[in-house]
Amino acid sequence: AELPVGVELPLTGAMARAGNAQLEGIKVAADLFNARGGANTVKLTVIDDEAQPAKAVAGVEKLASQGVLAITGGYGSNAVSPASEASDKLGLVYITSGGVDSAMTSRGLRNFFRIGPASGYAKAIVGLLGEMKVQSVSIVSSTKQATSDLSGDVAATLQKQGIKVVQHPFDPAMTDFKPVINKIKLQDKPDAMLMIGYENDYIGILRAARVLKPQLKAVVGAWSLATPKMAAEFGELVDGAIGTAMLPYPVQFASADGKAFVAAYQKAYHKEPDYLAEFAYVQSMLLFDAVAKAAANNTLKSGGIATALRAQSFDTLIGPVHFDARGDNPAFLNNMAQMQGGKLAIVWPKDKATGTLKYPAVPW
Amino acid sequence: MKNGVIGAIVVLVLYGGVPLLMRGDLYLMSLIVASLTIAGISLAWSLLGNLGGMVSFGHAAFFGVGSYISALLTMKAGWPVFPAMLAGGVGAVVASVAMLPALRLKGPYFALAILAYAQIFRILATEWTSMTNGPAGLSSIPALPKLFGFDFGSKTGGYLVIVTLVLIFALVYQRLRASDTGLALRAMQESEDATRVVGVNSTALKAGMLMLSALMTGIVGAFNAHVINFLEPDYAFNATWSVVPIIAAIFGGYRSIIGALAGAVVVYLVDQLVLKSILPGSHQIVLGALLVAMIIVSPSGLTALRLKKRARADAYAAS
Amino acid sequence: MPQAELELRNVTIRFGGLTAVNNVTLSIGTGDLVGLIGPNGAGKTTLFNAISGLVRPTQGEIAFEGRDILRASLHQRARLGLGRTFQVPQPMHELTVRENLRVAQRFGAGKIDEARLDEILAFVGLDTKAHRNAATELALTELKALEVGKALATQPKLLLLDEVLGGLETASKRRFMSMLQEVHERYQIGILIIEHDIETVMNLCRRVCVLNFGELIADGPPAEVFRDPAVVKSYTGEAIDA
Amino acid sequence: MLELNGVRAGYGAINVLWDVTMQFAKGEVTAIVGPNGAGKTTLLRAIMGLLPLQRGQIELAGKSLAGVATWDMLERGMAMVPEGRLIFRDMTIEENLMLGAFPKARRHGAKRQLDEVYAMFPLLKERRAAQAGTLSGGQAQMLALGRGLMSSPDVMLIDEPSLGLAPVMVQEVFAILAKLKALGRTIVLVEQNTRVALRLADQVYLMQGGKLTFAERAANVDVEALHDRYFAR
Amino acid sequence: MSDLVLQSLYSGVLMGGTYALVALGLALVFGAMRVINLAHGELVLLAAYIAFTLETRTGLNPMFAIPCAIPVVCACAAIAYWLVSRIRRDRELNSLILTYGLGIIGTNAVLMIWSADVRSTGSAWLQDSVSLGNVMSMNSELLAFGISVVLMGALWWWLSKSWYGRAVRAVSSNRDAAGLMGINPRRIELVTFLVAGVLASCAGVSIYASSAVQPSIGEALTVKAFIITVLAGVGSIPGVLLGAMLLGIAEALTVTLYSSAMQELAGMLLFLLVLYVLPNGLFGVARRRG
Ligand SMILES: Nc1ncnc2c1ncn2[C@@H]1O[C@H](COP(=O)(O)OP(=O)(O)OP(=O)(O)O)[C@@H](O)[C@H]1O
Ligand SMILES: Nc1ncnc2c1ncn2[C@@H]1O[C@H](COP(=O)(O)OP(=O)(O)OP(=O)(O)O)[C@@H](O)[C@H]1O
Ligand SMILES: [Mg+2]
Ligand SMILES: [Mg+2]
Repeated sequence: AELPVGVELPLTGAMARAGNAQLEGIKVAADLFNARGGANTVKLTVIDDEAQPAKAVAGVEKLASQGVLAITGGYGSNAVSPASEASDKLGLVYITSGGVDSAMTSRGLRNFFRIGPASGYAKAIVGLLGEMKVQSVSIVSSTKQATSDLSGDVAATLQKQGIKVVQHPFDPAMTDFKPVINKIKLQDKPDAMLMIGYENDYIGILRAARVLKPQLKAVVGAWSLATPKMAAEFGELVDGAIGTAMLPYPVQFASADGKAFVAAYQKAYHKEPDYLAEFAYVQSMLLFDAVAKAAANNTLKSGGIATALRAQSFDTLIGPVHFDARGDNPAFLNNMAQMQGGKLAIVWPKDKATGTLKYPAVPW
Repeated sequence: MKNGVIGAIVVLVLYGGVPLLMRGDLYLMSLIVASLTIAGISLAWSLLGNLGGMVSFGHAAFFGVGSYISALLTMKAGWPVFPAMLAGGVGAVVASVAMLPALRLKGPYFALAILAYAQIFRILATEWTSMTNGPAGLSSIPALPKLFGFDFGSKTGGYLVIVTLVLIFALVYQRLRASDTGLALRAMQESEDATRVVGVNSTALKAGMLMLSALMTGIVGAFNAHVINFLEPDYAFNATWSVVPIIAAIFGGYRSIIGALAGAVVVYLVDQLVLKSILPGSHQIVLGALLVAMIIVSPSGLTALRLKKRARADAYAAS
Repeated sequence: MPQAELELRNVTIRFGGLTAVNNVTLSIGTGDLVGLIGPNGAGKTTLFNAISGLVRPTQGEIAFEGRDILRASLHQRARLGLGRTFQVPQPMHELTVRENLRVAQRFGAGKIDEARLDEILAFVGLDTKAHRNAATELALTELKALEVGKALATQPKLLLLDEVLGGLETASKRRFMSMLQEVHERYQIGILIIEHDIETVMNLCRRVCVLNFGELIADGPPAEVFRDPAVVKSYTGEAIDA
Repeated sequence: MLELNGVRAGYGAINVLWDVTMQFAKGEVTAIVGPNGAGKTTLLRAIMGLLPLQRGQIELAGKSLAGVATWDMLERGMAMVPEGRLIFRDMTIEENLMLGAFPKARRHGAKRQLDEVYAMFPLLKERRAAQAGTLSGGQAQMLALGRGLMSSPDVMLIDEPSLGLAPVMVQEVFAILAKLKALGRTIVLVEQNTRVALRLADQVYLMQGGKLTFAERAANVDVEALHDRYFAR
Repeated sequence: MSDLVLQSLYSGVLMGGTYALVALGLALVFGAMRVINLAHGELVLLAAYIAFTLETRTGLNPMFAIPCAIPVVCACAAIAYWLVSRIRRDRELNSLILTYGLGIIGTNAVLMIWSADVRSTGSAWLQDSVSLGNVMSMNSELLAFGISVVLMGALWWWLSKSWYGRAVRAVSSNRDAAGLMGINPRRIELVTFLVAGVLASCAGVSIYASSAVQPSIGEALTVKAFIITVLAGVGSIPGVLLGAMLLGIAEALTVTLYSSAMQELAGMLLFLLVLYVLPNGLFGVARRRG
């Protein structure tokens, strides 16, 4: 049978880039799932939430009225939070990788699942910094929701380990980072600088650092830094910087599943997949399997999908996924990758490493 | 008499027809609620612009303050939702008191000053983490309650609440505009000194308009918080709350009450239902082009198109 | 001597380095009809502005009916009974002629009296243009008439008229003057009028004050004032006999 | 020089001028008088192209002015000193005056012309750097007049130059107009102060209710008789 | 003064130079027509993306893109003017909405042509640091600052000393009277828009060279420019420079002395403060009343 599944993502507006990347991953997942030739296939219904909460809620309701069995997608917590709540009210499973903060899973929603919580990023960053044995860190982080959440997490953990931390939250509208970097250079004098923001922020920060040349041993960032795109477009500016990354570049997967994903993605879009597509792919595959299972058990309308998701742990492209009672995936752990001459080498954790960490190393 | 009958029919359709027709379609209903939310702000904005002569770019300030106060009162102080919504409106009025010095600014100066306040409030909401939970925002804000056995938290319930609010706003606006105070307000815009030397306390009148507009916007903001059940500074003080109502009001004709209302509903629904399905990636371009065309073809808005045609016909008849 | 309605004591008004009004002391009694003349730029309009509250004097005191009004705002002074016109007419935009008067009456006098509105309209000769847009559809002299109408509608005790008769043809001017005489006498409204036409001033006023370079250089009956050599030199250019 | 033929014009639905035909001879001063609201200002505005003509035509030195924009009138040697205070309030007095000589052909003589205007109105010179918006009513009137003189136009349309001027200044202004006349300029003068206007004028037109009702050489006109005509119809 | 504060002042001043460059075109049009061109930021953005295309295609230093950007941006500005000039009533308000619509079109057009990615120059020289005593900056910033000051001087001369510039101000002061002076208001206004287009071109290229661009920044640029214009007072060029510097310095100092999260707040507070003390902006003049 054809099982309808809803997709809700920001395809236009401020988050359009991420939204479209995720949509690609979801489509690849659907294609691969349908190609398996099982008893069931999935049919996607896509809706654009324009990164606006009201439209996200309306979107979920529209999907529900069109009879979808579950929803995958959601990017940015201002849309994910209300949309998942609406979805929960309607009794639809909502699975996402686009909302990372910890409060999201403590709302007592029965039908909410998330594969990549912020804790996985925090653990990776802290782990790497620990391995570098840094004594002091300055954190430059955007005051946006996800970034400030992650920055708070990391700072608390580092401080517990006795590492000196100075935080510099900045408004997302900021463009000139020289005053911040200057403070880091002259006041903080840390071993490493940790940047938690988005692409444009990283460019601005690294530009300013290149001018002022603070004495650092490492420059570390969170999401959207260690990506093929950044390496290709800003090569010299980001070289040596380290960021969270699920995938090395060029992409290499050991598993068959991973190889199939990359092949299908390249075939469809003629480029290398990034981590956004990968997350979306993983979450959607999990969902499709669960939907198919519930359909087989005839429990589609009686909470069978959620049960199927909670039932076991899965081995996925992003590592083991095991949903707890709140729908979170505490086992999630990200990797850290370093930009090395236009390539991305996974340098942490050891067992996943595809290259060796250059340290100390800064882009200037 | 005739107006009375039309009014009665409109009320009947709004309260009976729409909810009955749309009962099954949650999606359409939530779009209608969202569009009426915009309509509420639109009315408040055009009241300030039309009667007070003050064009504001920062109604998001009132919207955000109203929504946060109401959400926090229900979540932290355990207030019931409806009184909290009213308190949200009052809170917006208090916020508008901080803006009173801006009243002596004119035109774009005033518009920008209010925008500055919206930004300031947004940053305060971001930084005052202990109160507002900072950028993480508030989720699971209580929905509208069940009262007298009716669930206002349902889509239809929410619809009835916002329709009532908007109708009340329109009525207040209409009454005010038809009064002598309305005349004085209209006169004040271009000729403030001339109006003051005949005894009009323009400062007080303007302050009154600002506060009234803030009250309306704050209440609508509070309503929205309890419908979306989620708030964060970026969302509550988002520029969309300032801009879309303006577009809507201008689109429909901000000199008229119906214009502000109809503009909001039409712009929002046409954009979401028609444009988005025809041109998913570029519906905003069409919206922009529509705005431009509207200003050039009928600068007094959609509702004026019909009137203008009639006036032209009269002119021919006379010659 | 009647109690002074308006008292100016040592009023000085400066704009940067320019002294527009210099140490003027002046009192207008209840129900006086006084002419204020002087060369261009002498400070007449500025003095009006100070009395009605548009300009804050650099120095000096202004009292109306015995009360200090320096702190009172524009609208408060209007409600106290100070009505004024603007030399450059300032109609209330967006409103019709009648609505202009209506607003003035409602907020200046405190209540609407439709009959009186019509009376004023006829008085100033705008009854046929009552429904015109005041700001865009009137000729200059009509705008000046509207200025007077608005001031009258506030039911003033003292009227400050700034060149309202300028540009009027002789007959209209006569009609306007007799109208002013009438309001003055019938309602006991004091009038302080700025006017450049000497004939008009002589016919209308029993007292004339002359400003020159901001200073009050003469104050008395027209016949006397216009013979004053200082006035002749700075203002009229030739001696004028009553 | 300037000829109006059956001109009908007004403001949208309100028509003011009803088929006005007039001639203004070269080098003469023509006074246009009439009661308030007769349409004198409207007539000047129509000549300058500020109002569209419903009917009729206007010719300058034999050439039709139809379709000529207001801003091109100056190039053709025609300037207007408007009634009321159409000055540039946010600019200095000197800038206001210089703008009077904006058309390219007039620019080179501007500095000299400026000195002449300053000589006529020393007060303007004294305040040359002040914002025009701070001037008193009468001072603004002088500025408008001075600005009109800056382009040394062949034909000058002047609307109520004496309005708001003190008696001494009125005498000065009319002395200036007399000087212009002596220079051979064509002047169309709208003036309420009939007595003074008649002393200067060569030709008189009386307008009433938007129509031309009386035309006569100035020498043959008696002021009192003219005033009586205002009401006799 | 500590190095910290000194560097921050220096950065603030340089930032102010860029702000001023963006604000100049907006201020010019506002001063001349009382029209706030809400699509100005998009014009700047367009120029920046033209520089991007040129750099990636030819590898030339992006500064050379200025002459290529000018015709395109000016053509867009001319279209904007043509539309604005067709507004018949209530121009002040309606032009706001109209140009806002143009801004939406602009942002989305840029988005469709160039995608949502962050773009910035790859030229190493532009990004290299230069030091001036103890303070440092990028080459591109100094260059942008220089361009900004030169353009500002030229514009100031043009507006206050040239016949044409005087005419621009005359039209802004009293459109009817300007016509009587032999000035064709429409032509003047068109020229104003074109000059604003030239300014936007320079601003866009400078921004591309000294920081990063994204389609969404158009609106933010407009708002900053708008704030500076208001700070300056109607049509004042020195005001634009001073306002932009004040804003740049206030932002930089807030970051240095207090917290980087408060940077935007500082700008807004400064803005309100100036307006409340000087309701007509830094260089605006009060009008005579009565
Ligand atoms: N706001 C102001 N700033 C600077 N100067 C001013 C201001 N207001 C008035 N002045 C100056 O003060 C002087 C007096 O002006 P005022 O308008 O009072 O003259 P007036 O006597 O009414 O002249 P008129 O008969 O021409 O109307 C003038 O020189 C004028 O330029
Ligand atoms: N903008 C306008 N719209 C409509 N009607 C107008 C307008 N301006 C003037 N009028 C009308 O046109 C008629 C002629 O006005 P105009 O200004 O030409 O008179 P005038 O002869 O110059 O009188 P005055 O002596 O008062 O200056 C008047 O009845 C006036 O009401
Ligand atoms: Mg005066
Ligand atoms: Mg006239």
